[in-house]
Amino acid sequence: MNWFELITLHSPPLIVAVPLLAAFLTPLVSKINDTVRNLFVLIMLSITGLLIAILGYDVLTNGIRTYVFGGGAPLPSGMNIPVRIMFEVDGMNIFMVIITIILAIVGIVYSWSFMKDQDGLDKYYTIILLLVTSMLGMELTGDLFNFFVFLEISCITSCALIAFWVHKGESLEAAFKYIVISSIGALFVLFAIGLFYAQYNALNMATIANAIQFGFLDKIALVLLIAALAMKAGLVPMHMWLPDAYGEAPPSITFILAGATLASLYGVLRICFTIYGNAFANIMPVLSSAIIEWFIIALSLAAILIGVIMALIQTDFKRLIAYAAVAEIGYIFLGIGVGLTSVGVGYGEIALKGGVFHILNDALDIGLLFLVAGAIYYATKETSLDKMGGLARNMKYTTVFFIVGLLAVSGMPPFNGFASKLLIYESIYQLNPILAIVAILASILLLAVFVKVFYSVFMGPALPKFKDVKEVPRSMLIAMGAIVVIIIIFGLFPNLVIDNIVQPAASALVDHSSYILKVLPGVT
Amino acid sequence: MIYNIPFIAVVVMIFIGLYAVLFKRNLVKMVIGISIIESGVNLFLITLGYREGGVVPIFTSAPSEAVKNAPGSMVLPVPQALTLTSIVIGVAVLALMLSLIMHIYKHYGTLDVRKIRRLKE
Amino acid sequence: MSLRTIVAVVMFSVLAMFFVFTALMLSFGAPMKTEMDDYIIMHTQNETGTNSGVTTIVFDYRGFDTLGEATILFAAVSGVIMIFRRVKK
Amino acid sequence: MSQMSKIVRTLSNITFPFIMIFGLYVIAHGHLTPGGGFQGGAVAASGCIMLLVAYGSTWVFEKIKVSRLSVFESLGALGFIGVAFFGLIFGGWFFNNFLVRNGILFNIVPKTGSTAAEFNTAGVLPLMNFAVGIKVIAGLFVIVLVMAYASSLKEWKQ
Repeated sequence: MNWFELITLHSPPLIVAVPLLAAFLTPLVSKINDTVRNLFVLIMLSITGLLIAILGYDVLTNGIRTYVFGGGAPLPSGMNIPVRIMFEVDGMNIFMVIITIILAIVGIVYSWSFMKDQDGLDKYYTIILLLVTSMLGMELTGDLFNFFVFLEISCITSCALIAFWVHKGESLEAAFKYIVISSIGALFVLFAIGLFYAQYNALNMATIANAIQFGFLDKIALVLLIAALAMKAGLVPMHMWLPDAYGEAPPSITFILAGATLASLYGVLRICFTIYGNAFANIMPVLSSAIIEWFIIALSLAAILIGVIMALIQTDFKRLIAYAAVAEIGYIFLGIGVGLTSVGVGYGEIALKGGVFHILNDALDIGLLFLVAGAIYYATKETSLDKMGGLARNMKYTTVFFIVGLLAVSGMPPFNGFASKLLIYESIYQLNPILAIVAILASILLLAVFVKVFYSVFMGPALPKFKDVKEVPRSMLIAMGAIVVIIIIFGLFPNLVIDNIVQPAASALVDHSSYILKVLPGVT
Repeated sequence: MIYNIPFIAVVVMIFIGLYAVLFKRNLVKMVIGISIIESGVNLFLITLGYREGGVVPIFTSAPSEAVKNAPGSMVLPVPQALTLTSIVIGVAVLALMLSLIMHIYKHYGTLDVRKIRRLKE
Repeated sequence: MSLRTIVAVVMFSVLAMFFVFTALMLSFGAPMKTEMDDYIIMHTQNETGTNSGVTTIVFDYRGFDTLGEATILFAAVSGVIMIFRRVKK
Repeated sequence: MSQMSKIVRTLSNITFPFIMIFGLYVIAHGHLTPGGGFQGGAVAASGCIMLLVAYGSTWVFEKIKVSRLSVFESLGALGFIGVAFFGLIFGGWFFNNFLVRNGILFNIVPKTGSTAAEFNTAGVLPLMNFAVGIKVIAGLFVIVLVMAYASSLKEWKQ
């Protein structure tokens, strides 16, 4: 066994363990000085990125890979249930992990300049590393209780980071709201895990997916899990915390926090498609499955409309973008809901592909807008739209970045948002044309919202108080520029992304039986 | 029915906690509610692992009767481990929530939810 | 009665129904399946050399969970220290 | 918080060693009896917090640096993840129990069935217990210390 195979074999735990080790070391390293600490964090995250690349290459070429903690075969001899904790990595996990690491590295680079004058920075970087660890753990694990533990880590760390500006009452309030909602949600998840444990005596996802009977207790568990995770993902009836938290956190945090939201969304996907995949496909009567799917579609349309309409009336820059994020999450769920209605049928597959692709695009587009909002806050110390104007004269690069973000988020052609939204429109039009029209109109409204923002922030007469506003420092420009480059590449060559990472992710979601077979060989 | 009393206690605890979270206006009472829900869930996990007449799954000077009939004579160990994890998580969440409450009180001078709602919908 | 109260009451009663049914469907003292736990009880001594079944799970079979748990405590301590730091206004 | 009366301080002085010894006992015998790193750490931390209550947070805060305790916590966490990495290096898998049967320490495997308490068993578990114990003592103490000290400051009084 050469060293490359060895690294590939051990990469799943190392992807989680390396940032965790870095987080434990950061309080010690930051005693040296600030530059060393920043470089240390960046290098550790780059090592993680490298490991993810290695693992991703392996998974995309050789199929699903498992890792058993503590060693040995997945199943002890003579048993049908894995006893040890297991990581199980398929195309979907790889897809989510790639998104997370991009967000993390860019967020860290952005933080260098943005957070320079703040104090308490060693704890800030420690907690960011813990948040990244928790997201990676949630996205790689194959064990439900392990998923819950990482969910709680992400809940605590995001709450602490939202409250980073403790001198502002609003950020404390947002953090409290967030932690109340997400800790209750996490307790529901734990209760549901208890229900699974009581029935099947297993905590492994593949084992539960294989054994699931879809009895009454399973239905309760499904409702609790979906409610709790959709709450953390910010789907509409439970989206109230999202604008507060996104709006009040430091923008560099919001950027990474979007990744935590998407990790919860991944949890919803894994539960719907894998754990309950067998039940939805074989056991459940057609009528009640259609109810669930139409419920998801209705909720996602409501999310799109509420997000866009609330974004129209906001006056605070970051809250406005947060409502746009609510709408974008609606688009993701729209694709997934249409995909659920017709698993395997032509347009269902396209819709699922579009929904999965839109996860990536949502992270990049909304993230870019938050970074621009942060840059403007850095330069002017102002977030209210009414008090800004004429900034295009002083901040040329930021203006260009904002235009790119604006066009990408509203699904305009040469950018990546168009590629995924087109897939969603195309498939939903075959399901029901009216829904497609609503979705397209909402997207156009979103464009209108951001064009309004563009005029009020960047255009117009130069305000005297912004006369000596300068362009933001280089590290922030590099971070935003990197995202812009990725957006343009994805927009110009969408097939490159779709064929290489989106298609494996979507087919891994649909194909729940090979997920089960990898852990439990010989089960049909 | 009568044997299900532990589960009913779980449900009652979760209700009391949810009532406190949803209807109380005081932040500290909301936190107490979350703690009660958490204790209810922990009790649920522990209750799932009970086997009638079982002893602790520890072999250090265990009664010989229990060892002879193992594993049927010992309670299930996994829920106990899960509960241990969940308790520590609860402590961490509680610490963070209480420190947030201290800061909120410092800023607003009150703990009433209706008075501190500065964020608009 | 504000809108918030009505929504809260509805949510509360729906959840209440769920949990009551759950409580009535489970049976106390007789777990439905015990395969994994039986394996652990029978193999804790010769696989890990530990006498205590619970410690075996906490640190060996499910050691990674415990790492996450330690991480949570670490995160809470970091968070509390960060929140109570002295802020330059 | 200010100091409490002399009676309280004397009593807590007397009971403090016993609480600490009991906590350390629970940590050390985690693999033999009910208990372990978390439980013993919580007991020992409550002993420290008793001193905090008796002597007042201001006094304790001057004696013990929070940053030093926080370093201890980091070290505990590092020890724990370090043992896991040693499992990867020596045992071939992350979190492998590499000491059991063929290590130098804690390598005895007890007979199956009811046995006496043999301390030298269980592989890496006692090491992890100690690491977690240090971590929990430092962590819980820091949380309570910081909160108590902050609430005793003047700027917090209305």
